[in-house]
Amino acid sequence: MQGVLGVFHHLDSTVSAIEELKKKKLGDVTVYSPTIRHELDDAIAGPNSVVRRYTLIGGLLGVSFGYWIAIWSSDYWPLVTGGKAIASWIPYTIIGFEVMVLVGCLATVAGMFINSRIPRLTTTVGYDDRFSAGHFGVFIECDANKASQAEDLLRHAGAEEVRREA
Amino acid sequence: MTVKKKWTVIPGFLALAAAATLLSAYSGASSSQGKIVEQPVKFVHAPHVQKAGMNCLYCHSAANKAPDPGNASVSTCMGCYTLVKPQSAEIKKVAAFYQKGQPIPWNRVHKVPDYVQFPHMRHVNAGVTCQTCHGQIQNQGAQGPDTNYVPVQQVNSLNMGWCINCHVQGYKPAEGARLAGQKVTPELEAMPAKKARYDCAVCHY
Amino acid sequence: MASVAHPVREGIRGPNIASADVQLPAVRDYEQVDRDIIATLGFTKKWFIGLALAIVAMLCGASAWIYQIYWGLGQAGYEPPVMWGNYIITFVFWVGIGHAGTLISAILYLFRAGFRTSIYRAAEAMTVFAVMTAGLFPIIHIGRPWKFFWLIPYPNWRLLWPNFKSPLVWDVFAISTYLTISTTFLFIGLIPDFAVLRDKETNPTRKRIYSILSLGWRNSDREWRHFAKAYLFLAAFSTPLVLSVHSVVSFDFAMGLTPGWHASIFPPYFVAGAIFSGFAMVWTITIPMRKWFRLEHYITLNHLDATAKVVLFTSMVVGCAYLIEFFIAWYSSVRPEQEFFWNRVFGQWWWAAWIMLLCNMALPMSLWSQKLRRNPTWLFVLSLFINLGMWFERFVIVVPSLSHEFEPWQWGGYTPSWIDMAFLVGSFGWFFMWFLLFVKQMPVMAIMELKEIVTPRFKNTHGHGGHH
Amino acid sequence: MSTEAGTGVKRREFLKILGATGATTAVVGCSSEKVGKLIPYVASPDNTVPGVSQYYATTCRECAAACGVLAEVRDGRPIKLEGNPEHPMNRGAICATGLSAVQGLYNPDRYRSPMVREGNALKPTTWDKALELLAQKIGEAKSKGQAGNVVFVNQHESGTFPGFLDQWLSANGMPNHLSVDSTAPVATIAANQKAYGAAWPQLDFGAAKLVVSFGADFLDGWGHSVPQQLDWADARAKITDAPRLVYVGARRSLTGLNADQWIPAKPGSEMALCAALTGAGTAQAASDASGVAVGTIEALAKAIADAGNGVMAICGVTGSDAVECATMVADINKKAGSVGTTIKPASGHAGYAGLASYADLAAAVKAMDAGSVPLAFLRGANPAHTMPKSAGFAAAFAKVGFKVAFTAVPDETSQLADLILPDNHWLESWGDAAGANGQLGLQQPTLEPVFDTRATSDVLIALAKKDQALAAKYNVADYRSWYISKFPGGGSAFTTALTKAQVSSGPLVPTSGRTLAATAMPAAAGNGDFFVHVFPSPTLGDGAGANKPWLQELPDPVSKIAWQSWVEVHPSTAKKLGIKEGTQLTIETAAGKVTAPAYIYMGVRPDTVAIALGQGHTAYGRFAQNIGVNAYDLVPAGWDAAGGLAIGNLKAKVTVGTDNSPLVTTEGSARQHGRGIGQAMPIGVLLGTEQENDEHHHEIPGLPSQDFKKGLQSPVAADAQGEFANPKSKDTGMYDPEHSSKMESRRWAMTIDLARCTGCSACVTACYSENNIPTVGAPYQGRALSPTNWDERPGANIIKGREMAWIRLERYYEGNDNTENEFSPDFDTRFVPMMCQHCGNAPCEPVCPVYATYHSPDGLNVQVYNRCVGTRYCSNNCPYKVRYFNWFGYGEPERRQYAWPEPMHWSLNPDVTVRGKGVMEKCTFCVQRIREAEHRAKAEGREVNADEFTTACAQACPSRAIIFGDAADENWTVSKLAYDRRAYHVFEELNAYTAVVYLKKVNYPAPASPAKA
Repeated sequence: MQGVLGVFHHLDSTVSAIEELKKKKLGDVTVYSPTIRHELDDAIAGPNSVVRRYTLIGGLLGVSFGYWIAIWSSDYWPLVTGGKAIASWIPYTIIGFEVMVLVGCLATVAGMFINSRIPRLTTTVGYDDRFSAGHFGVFIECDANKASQAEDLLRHAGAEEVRREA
Repeated sequence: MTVKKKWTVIPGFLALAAAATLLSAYSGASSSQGKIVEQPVKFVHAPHVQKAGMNCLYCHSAANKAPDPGNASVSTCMGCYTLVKPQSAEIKKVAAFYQKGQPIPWNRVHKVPDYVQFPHMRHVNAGVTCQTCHGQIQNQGAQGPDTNYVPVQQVNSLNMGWCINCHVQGYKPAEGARLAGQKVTPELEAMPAKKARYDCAVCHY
Repeated sequence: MASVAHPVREGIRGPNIASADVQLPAVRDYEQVDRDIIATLGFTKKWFIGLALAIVAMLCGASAWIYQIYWGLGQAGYEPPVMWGNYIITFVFWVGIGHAGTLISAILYLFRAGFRTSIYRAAEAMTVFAVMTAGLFPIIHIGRPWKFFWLIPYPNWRLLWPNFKSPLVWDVFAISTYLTISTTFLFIGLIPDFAVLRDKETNPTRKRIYSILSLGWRNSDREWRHFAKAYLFLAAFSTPLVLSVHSVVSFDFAMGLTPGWHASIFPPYFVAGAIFSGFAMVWTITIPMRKWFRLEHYITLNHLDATAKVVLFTSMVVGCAYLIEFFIAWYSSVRPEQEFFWNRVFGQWWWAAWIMLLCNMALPMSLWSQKLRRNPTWLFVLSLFINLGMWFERFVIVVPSLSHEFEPWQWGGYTPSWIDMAFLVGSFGWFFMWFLLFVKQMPVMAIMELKEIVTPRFKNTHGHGGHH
Repeated sequence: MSTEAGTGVKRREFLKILGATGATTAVVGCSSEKVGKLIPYVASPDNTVPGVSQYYATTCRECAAACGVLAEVRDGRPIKLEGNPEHPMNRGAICATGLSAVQGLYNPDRYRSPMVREGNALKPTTWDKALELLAQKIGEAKSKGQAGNVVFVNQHESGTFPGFLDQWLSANGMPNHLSVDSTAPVATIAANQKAYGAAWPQLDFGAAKLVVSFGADFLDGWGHSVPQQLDWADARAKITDAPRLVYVGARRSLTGLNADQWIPAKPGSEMALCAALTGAGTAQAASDASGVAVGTIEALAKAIADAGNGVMAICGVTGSDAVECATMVADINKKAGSVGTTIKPASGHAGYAGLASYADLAAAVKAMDAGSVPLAFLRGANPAHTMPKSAGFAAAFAKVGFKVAFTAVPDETSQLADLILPDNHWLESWGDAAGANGQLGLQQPTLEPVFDTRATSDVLIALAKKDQALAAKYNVADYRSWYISKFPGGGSAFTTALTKAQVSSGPLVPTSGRTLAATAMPAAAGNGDFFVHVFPSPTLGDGAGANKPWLQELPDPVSKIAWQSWVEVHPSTAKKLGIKEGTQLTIETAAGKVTAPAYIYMGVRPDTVAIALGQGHTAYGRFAQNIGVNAYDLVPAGWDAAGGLAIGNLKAKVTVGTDNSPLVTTEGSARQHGRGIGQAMPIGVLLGTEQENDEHHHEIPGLPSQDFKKGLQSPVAADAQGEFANPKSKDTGMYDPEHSSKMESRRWAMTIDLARCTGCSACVTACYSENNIPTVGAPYQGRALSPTNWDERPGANIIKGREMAWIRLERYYEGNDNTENEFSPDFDTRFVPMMCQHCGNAPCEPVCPVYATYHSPDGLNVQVYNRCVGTRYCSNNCPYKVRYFNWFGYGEPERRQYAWPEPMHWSLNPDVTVRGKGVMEKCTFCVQRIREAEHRAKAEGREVNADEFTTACAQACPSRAIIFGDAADENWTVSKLAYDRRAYHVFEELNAYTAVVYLKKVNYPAPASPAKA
């Protein structure tokens, strides 16, 4: 995977670089930032995260399993306690709820991991230690011939440093 | 990419471990199924049952009237063995006990925990064959005490699930007869499974 | 001619992780955040001594446990009919502590309370360790701890399952879920910070460890996008979870017909109490921490002031609950109930009840004064009183109720034994052992979230007045 | 495995033991001919079945009553005693003392072999050596011509043995033996002899209208408790024309608490009262002497007059004038003409025949002191403990040439002996005892001797054989063959008689008569501003019971104190002295002083302090050692005209100690706080002459109703409420009435009639015996106060409220709320036996996380020990507080708290799991008996018959207050009683639909209230 990486020190210049690149359509853009900034979100205008679907499905699975295990096991060996219903759904709601939360959360985490492709051992190409500190990064995935164009653009936008990644 | 795979196996391991735990828990790994105990006298059931055609109740006389089946007294043994091959090594041992007026210290093979009340007579009188729980005891020591002798062993797990299964699903007379090596008549086959109580306080108190 | 985002449009696009209503004027830029936080990590002599003490305390609890398992629960101070004692009291105490963390990280997050940013990491860690501590006590307290797993539904050869109608089984589910989720929540928040440490770390071993923990995080836009969403849903799940967990704990009592327990007010009453005690413990931890780690400009007096208001509020909720209990007892005209509540304040255990009322109702009223709300020393002292008071609240709920039940012939007393005390000490040792280990290995504040409320660099600052 | 619940002791461990000792090998198959000799009550030995109980009829020798008992023998060893239902006297009932006999049999401290003194210590020896030594000593005594000075002191017993013994003694030229019983009411016996010509006439409560008891505690120790209690309870159960009881005495004993009126007369003033009642004196004089209002005395006189020949006046007074007093009391009966109606000399009890008085014993001691006694025998009796210090027994005994003890357990006296020839326990020996109506109770061994002991009778025969002169006379194998040779009808008749252990005959050899007469020797009355009332403990007697943990653990029926001595002080006195419960009080009389914690009791006169005998042993085994004080130390050596020890009417100084020791009591609050646990109904209401005083309306919160009764129709109360568990659930399993097991058709239930219950607590001990309940009060069973230091106070666990009694007797007081300030004798006592109520809607069940407790289809609230993890939530949620937790490994031999030190664990019931540490336990309605009955029915191909079996408590109950059965089947008695007008549920408002129905106590107006006069 090859492309061009621009390292920025200023938020606004990063934003303008991204908007430029989107106009030019030089290739997939990856933006690195030490934290979340809406300015960047706006500029990237990426698709909505699909993690919520994982959450929904996980939650539904959880709640149904919770109720099921409680009711099934009560009827499996019926024992009356305190003259209460052998399978009494009201208290079992608590089980259902807790299991829903449990499975729902774990599914959410799974969704996040899968979609953001972690865990991974290497930070792969185009990453720079400074991005976790104070700098922003813009990486364009493109071949050699488009590269120079990208470099100019990044420099013009105010990148402190521009380099090719091979 | 290969690196990524390396990380994804970890959940796999966890899943395996969990499965193993559940399996062992479910299989009743804690039971003493298959236990074999050496006995002070190399007793052989087969000759008594098959050759001599003795009924189980001849020695385990209380099996049909008491919780505890009881065991033949030495005098009962000697009743026959003063006449029948008194020279055999094992019989000599029995005789020795008889002289000393001591009981034979049999080692217990089938043992349910002390918090389990197991009334033999209820089972025997309900027609459950001895073999249903004790395995094909009638064949034990078929070749006598000297040739490839195997002492009495615990054939079934005797754990709670095993008991309950029969109490709930019911005891099939045909099945019991087959184990006992009896003729399985169509009537037997026709018989419905005999269900029993499975309330906790039937066995635990 | 570069266009920048306009603050007015933020609302549409959903929240930042933290909104910026509590500013950190003393923090200039991203790099400073990294420097300050990483500065807290290095080991010190003081720290080693603290850890050693904690471990000693923990061991005294551990040995007490071995002793008790060998001889039986009789070694503890139980005095029938008081069948529950120190262990359950301490259990509820720690579960309560465990509530502030998730409240701060989840509920305040949904409420966009900015003051959470600086304290939530420490609070969340506290939660995890408090629940780890609490989780031990139900096992310690049962007669045959080695059979504890029977409360967990798993297929077994006995064909037996737990009784899902029993509040104790609800506990098992609530506590284990809560522990799992709060741990996950803590870890997810830590991932980007681990990335920071990974990139800053020079020692190869530590670098290796951090890079494993950071799961290869690289601050890319796609990662941030899913991160934000996942964080939002985790918060959304944790919020009802927090409320449910202490409600379930309160069911242990409310479901019983013991006078003093059998009350529908218990769930809200317990939740409020939990938050109350949790925030107190947050003070107990963060106030020394901000001093020793020189983090005064991160946890500012504004932060303390804000938390103080929460404490004041919950204190009033709890106090209200106390009074309502007495009203209901009178109103019910059930004699055992009435006699019991009379006994609670004027009987055998009057002193416990009054300690509770003093520490949880009276002292916190001092927080009406802004002067005191902004006085760290006072808050620290107060937090100790509240911790004490909340332990006694649980004492007052558990012991007097059981000792004064329906059957007068079986009325009795209760005196904890040396074993009980060993366990109490041990629980603190266990808790602080983990917390001390935490503060020196992991950032005690969310670096990534602090950066959110720190202004980034702009080339041309027009339209960004007021940031500096 | 032994960490598992319920496996503290392996249920079948005794197999091993017996295999080892070979005591009896029946259990492993070979029937030993010793066992073969036994004559079974139910089955004959040739069809002995392993694991099935056999019942051997024998006769209880724990007191002079000699009740018929059945020893439940399992696999060759007795595990429990039960009353013999076919015995005319106790009719199947048995008392706590009788039940505890097995703990005497299996007592770990018993002498395990003969012992001989070497220097200061007693060393084990062999029987041959021991007998040789004794024969030689006897020879010496004879040769020196001192045989006439030999003393033989025997614990009083009736029957053939005393005669046999005297024959043996005279054959050896020795004087008759002294048959002593320190608790026997000697004065009364003497007076009865004179007045009625019978030592102990039958007391026919059924015929009585008014019973006036002058300190005669006929329910707790005076005479023959069990038969008297049976008659009393039956008479009172007539409700409408039940006999009324007036109790006269300085302390309200258990009998007093059962009385309708208590007249608290000063100690020693009973004479004056009787005088007034018989007309020999004026009411005024009596009033002055006794401190009882003239009006009351007159009212009593009138009540007696009204009762006509329905009067029964009985006397248990002790003191130097006891005989005169008892005679006067007899005059009351004579005057009323009630002799023959309420007092029946014709059908008297022969148990006291040949009784020697204290004076006789004192004379013997004198002789010893003079050094003229070459040889002294002691058997059972323990004068070193039961004689006042001032009698100087120990010193005198030391001067005896050679001291022989046939005693089976080490006690203060046998410790002083030179030779110990341990006797068999009565469950190990042959014998008989005289009963009522010329009946002779037979006694047979129920197992091989546990230790290397021999029956004294056999020893005497063996000794005789060593003497040429006597050999011919005693030409028999042993006592048994001697006995059969004398038995009318011989061996075969004997064999048949044994099946019932009853034969109408006198002792086979007449007991040498003895007249109870002496010149009264008044004791030094002493001075001080308090009277001290010393009384035999209802549970421990004079101390003989103190080495049996069951009796130590059984709370005193009145004070509810166990494992301790206490001093009873009236609340107003306590206020004056400024003391709390537990404050150490020192009582000092002319004879000596004792110190014990105070128990504040409104049933004792303000000018009197009371203390029980029985404790204070210095050498009586691990369960009696160093517990409490010996109240005999307070008693000066003086006696009445019958020679009985005068322990009444003593003056004492009381000094308040500084320290305070907690009472070992099972009592929480003695007041019901209006919670309607023990409810009562005035007789007037039952008769309709009086409006319902709606006591329970204000007692029970919530409206009282009989709604609970439909809860008794079916096992699961939810049924009763018409909403069976879960309609949607396909499988309701065994709760389905259609289920093949038909378990759902039963509802085991119980009724407890508080009008019958006297609070004697026999049910409690019966439960201990049946259900392997551990005793937890022994000094070695405490907890650690620090890693190194254990709490070794007696009853340490009970101070912590950790007693395990599945059934407990609650004793609540009603009335007398101002008792700290003014003394009033009028208060009502409610005895409530409280055990698991087996609720239809049990609060304990749903809170258990593992279904260790749940509701069985036949209506039991089941506790599954091996499933219990010990959360104790069930106990917290139980309104009746009847669940008990195993705080320690009471059932685990390797723990110091082990409750059955070898060989005591032989008495464990194999049908009941022994609980390990960390599990909850409670009353099971004797589920093992339910199952056993079902097994029996099944084997005989029938249903369980109505009233076919019952629980251990109901079986033992000497007042027949407890009835158990199937409430869903109208053929059972219980299902009728449950609908009695007096029926109620405890805490009915909690809607638990309990299976235990209480019948209200019936309150009668005071027979002699001045108003009526």
